[in-house]
Amino acid sequence: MPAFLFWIFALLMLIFGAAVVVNRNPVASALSLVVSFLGLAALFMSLDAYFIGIIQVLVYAGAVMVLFLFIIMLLDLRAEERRQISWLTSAGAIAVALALLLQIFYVVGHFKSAQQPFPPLARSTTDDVRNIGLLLFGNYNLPFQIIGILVLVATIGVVLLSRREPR
Amino acid sequence: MAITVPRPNLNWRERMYLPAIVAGLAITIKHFKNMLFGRTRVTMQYPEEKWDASLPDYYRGAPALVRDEDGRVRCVACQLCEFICPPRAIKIIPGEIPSTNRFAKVEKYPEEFDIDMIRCIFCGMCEEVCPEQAIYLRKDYAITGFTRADMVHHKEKLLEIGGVMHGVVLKWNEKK
Amino acid sequence: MITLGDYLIVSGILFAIGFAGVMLRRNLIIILMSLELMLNAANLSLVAFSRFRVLPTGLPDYNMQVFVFFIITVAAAEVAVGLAILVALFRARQTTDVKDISSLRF
Amino acid sequence: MAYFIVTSLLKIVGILFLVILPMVSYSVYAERRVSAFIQDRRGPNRVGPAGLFQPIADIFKLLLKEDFTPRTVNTFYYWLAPCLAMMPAIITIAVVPFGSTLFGVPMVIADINVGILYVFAIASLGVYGIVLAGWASNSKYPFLGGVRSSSQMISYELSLGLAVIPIFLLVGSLRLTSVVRYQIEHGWFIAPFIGDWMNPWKWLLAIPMLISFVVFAIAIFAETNRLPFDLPEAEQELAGGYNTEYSSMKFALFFLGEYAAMITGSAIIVTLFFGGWHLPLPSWHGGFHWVFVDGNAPGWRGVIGGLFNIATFFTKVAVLIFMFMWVRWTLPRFRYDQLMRLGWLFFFEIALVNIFIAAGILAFIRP
Amino acid sequence: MFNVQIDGVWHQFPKGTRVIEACEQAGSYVPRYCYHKKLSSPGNCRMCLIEMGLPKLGPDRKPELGTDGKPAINWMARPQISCAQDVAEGMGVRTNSPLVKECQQGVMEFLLINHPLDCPICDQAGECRLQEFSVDYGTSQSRFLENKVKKPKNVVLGPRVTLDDERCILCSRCIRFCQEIAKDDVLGFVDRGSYTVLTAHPGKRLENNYSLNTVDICPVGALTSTDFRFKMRVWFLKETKSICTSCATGCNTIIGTREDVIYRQTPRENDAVNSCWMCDYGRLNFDYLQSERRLLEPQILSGEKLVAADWQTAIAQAALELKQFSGSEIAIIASGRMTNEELWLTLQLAKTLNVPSIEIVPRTGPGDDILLSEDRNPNMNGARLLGVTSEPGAKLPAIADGVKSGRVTGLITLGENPMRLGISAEQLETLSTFVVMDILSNAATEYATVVLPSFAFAEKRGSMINGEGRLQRLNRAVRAPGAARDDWKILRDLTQACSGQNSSYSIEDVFRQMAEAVPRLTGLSLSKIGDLGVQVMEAHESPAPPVDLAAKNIEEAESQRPPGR
Repeated sequence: MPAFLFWIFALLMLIFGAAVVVNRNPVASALSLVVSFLGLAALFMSLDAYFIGIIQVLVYAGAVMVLFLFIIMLLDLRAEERRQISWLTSAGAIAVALALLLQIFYVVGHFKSAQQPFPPLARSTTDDVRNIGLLLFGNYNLPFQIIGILVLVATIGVVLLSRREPR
Repeated sequence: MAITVPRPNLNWRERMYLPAIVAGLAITIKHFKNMLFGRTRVTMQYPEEKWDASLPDYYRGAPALVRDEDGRVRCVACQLCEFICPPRAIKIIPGEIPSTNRFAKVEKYPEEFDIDMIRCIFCGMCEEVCPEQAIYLRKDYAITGFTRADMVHHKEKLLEIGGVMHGVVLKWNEKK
Repeated sequence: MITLGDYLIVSGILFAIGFAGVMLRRNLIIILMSLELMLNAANLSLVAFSRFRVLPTGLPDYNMQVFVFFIITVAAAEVAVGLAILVALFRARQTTDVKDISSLRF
Repeated sequence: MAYFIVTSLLKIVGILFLVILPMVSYSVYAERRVSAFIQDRRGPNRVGPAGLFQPIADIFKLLLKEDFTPRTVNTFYYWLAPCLAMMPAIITIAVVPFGSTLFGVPMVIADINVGILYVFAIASLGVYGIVLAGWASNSKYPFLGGVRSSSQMISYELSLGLAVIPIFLLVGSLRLTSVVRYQIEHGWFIAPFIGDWMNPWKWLLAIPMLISFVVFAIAIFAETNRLPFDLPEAEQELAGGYNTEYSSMKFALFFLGEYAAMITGSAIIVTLFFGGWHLPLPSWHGGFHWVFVDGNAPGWRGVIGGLFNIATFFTKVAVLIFMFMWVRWTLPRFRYDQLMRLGWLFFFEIALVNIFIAAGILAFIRP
Repeated sequence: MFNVQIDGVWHQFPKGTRVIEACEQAGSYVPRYCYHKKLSSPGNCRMCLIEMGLPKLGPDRKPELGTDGKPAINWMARPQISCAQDVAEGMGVRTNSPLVKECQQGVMEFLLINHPLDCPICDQAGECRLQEFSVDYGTSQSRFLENKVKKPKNVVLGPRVTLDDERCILCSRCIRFCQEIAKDDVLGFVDRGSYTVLTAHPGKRLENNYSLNTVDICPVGALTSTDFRFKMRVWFLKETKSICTSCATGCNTIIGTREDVIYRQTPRENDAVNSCWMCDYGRLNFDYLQSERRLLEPQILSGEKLVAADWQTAIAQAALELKQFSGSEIAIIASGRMTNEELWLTLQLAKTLNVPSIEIVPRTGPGDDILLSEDRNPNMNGARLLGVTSEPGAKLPAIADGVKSGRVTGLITLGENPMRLGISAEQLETLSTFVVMDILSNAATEYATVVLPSFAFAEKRGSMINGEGRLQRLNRAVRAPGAARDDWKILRDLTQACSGQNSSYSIEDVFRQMAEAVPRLTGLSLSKIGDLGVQVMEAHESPAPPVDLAAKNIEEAESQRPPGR
């Protein structure tokens, strides 16, 4: 993938990611997050992970964020009015985030492999999906089933939570 | 009183809905087919064919002002139609008939009489309320114009549509 | 030339943004979104590593992609539960502001 | 590389401007004609012969109307929404193979290995246009339309995705061209037994495939907001729903987006169940047998074959579009709770069970 | 107190109450044409017939008691008119017995015999007693087959009143009004029987200043106002309670408007001010609201010419110009036609600018003993009470001299024409700042540096104190044309622009501030004034109106037109 495409999608993702945090209006935040996820999906594709990229769009942009939007609209959340910002908390939060960033920069800077380009891939005879699927249903069979149970439990939990209390 | 319509009890076949859906699709495709092959002929092709000849007597088209046999505008600007008009389409500016006029006895006439045909709903209230039998709903139904101003019928236009009305009560002409 | 380091740094920045969002914002729904940002930052570095570690067969290391797949699944479940809790909270309190939801029971 | 880019661009431009967009506007015309015929009317018959120039007149009318932005809307999103509504339907077309080959160029814009997932992913973005339109209009009916749309989309995407899994269990690849190839070799999925009448396995396979088709087609109806599932725009109760506050070309974009989605949906159904661009022709060349033409034949036969395949594909799409219209003018709209019940308690389960049936057939009975 | 039985229920009424009034108070309305409570009762329409009875007296001259323990009543055989009879002890009245109903139907039938059926062109239609009672008490058809009597139509009785004799039902209210209230005996009946007509005495015209009250009290459409005739049907009129601002009397009025045009003003009953009447002068004084000369948008002097500006610019310009002077260089000429709220805000403006010379222009005219006051300023007492002036007009010569000598370089006139003070156009031209707030343009407006168009009396809310010291309320009947602005808002904005401080946001706020500062107004608010007003000063507190210096040396360059057209 050409370098400029990487930077375009990376910047898209970061700028809209920041917009999620900055925007006052929940709907604008949610839409920024969608765009950010689309950028992320493009980055996944640039790493030859087509299946993950598409799943990213399908699950996040297509389902999770629609759910977010649905909830925002259902609760009719309006733009927050400007509140008094607690400077101490904000400064603390930003400081921690910056420290985290510095740490990452430092670690990546001292990580030898990080300076190397990606090795070339062999031309695959089978689909991405098939390879992942084989692993998923082979090596990771048990975790996969556990995840299935987890999703089931989550579904039941959501149904119970969102049921109105009988009066 | 609220009436609860009982829901029909459906058997399992009916509850599948599929036969009903297929039956419905069959009906519509039959209509489609008949129309396609020109076997159905229901609608009237409006600009070419018109139903002017078969308009019923009670048809309510455009409202219009009428004159009586003496050529007097029957309206005396009492403004009752302006009052009764549900969409407030009528606007009247009354005037006084000069004493030299042969109808000076009537004293009052409409100086301006506008009906906004964009607003008019052809309800016929004006005709019903008129104490002078001066306004009638005629059979004109295709009222068109290029601007909103065109769609306002002024007095002249209304009188042109209305023409002369014969055989109505002539209460201002009573003999001495 | 794009290196592994670039991806890792981008992923790190995204994580920091998400972290800042969780710390700074008080709207529960935005906090949930920021959490998603952080999870996805992790996904990005995982996929980058997966692409970097090419197996002898010439294919990327799919183990990490499977891991990402799991993360996405769990995150979706987490969002569903989180939003359900949010709706329940909103019904009780008519607010999504964490400052207003400070008591242990309703 | 340059050759690839040029042919891709040609395909994009050709398919978009020569086929899809005219098809969209003419499907609007067709809709009006079909509905008129079903209701014993004539439909548009004034502009040009049999009203064939009606779409052009419509376009001019829509372009010349006042583009009105109400005062209370959220302007940015209000303008963004129509664009978002039109876009997904069009970019989904990219992965659908609409012909075999022409001059050696495969007639698909992007033959990617996660084809059907791409379709679902992009189709699921279609809801944003509607939700945003409803929200940005700052008006109650559009808002209700938007909210309805978001939950409807989520509910029916599940059945949509689950319904096609049996097909990919069979094909073993998510690539849409592979699906078409498989059908050319093994018979169309809607009726795999055709041409192989004596094979009981094919007959058995037809059961899950038929269920797949029904569930998938119905889910596509819901995804494209067509009656009987057009809850988001329900004219009678929501006054047009999410597009109530729109006028002029912005309204037209919603309108065209809906028809583009319908075309895309038909194209995918054709690809998945009706053999794509495949149509065998009867031949008497030394006794009766089926011949199959495609773009791989040498010389002018290849060109004719390629063009014939493209024509076949779009004819099938047109027939399916007629199906869409036929259903629309026959069935009444569902109530909202009925829609949800149908999606979650009926189609979702059917699709799940269908996967088990198909998997069982494949695992235990496959010859 | 007398015990009176009305329709079977016993009530108590003070001595001297008319039976017709007693019935009304008891809730049984008796129809009437000739009877008017402010006039004498001739009893000639016969519409108010009732059945009446007196206590049945026993042999001992004591009332016999009925089975219910109340006095039994000896009903009279024939009906009586209720308007000419006072209540008496033990009296019984029946207002809806079969006999009374039959009488009412008969009287209605007689009244309608010669009455033309021209309701569609009659201006009284909609408020016509004949229409109302013929629905309530009459029969639905006419049995009259003969020809109706023809009488003169369209008779010009006077400059403002037109008579249609055919519609007259000979109730004589107008005759009695002229004799008893207007003290100008001009009307009378001539001829006999069916041919009786109302007319003016030979050689006389109905032209006194109260002639239009006859139109108000005429129960049918016989007397019509020439001004209002054929202009508008009464059922379209939106009625707003307000007061007349043409003199210090402050008659209570009802303003009839339709679509922001005033069609008529009629008196509203208020026994403390104007009884049921008002003068023609005030009644017809509303035409100037639609005048050609109406100022429609704020203007500022730009170079040599006045150019239209928006309000912000005009106010900012005025404030900028005024702030460059010290207070002693500015003079404010306020008006006695301003409401209390506006005068109060004018005082605030004067305080902000430190202006000592602020004065009201007196305005007088011939008055009469009935309603019209010599003082033609409606709110002179308000100006006195608020302390805008102690002796109206006293400072005017000083201001005029100041302008003439050049000592005053900034002049603010509020609804007044400085030329009335003898200041000439040349002198006005020398002023470096001349802010005019007015309704109509006049000769002086041309020399203004800032023109601020304001509201007329029917366009604004506010309060005024009349010559008797009664605080009354103006209400808004129409919207002002163009960009004209409410006076109090202009003054508030001007004060704000000069001082930089926010003050009030509604006229109620202004009144509240005023009520806090002025002891006489304590505890009052605009809504507490009510429709009938509140007495805040004693009548003897208002001295005779001051001499109008200006009236002699300038012709009436005024907005108000003289009575009569």
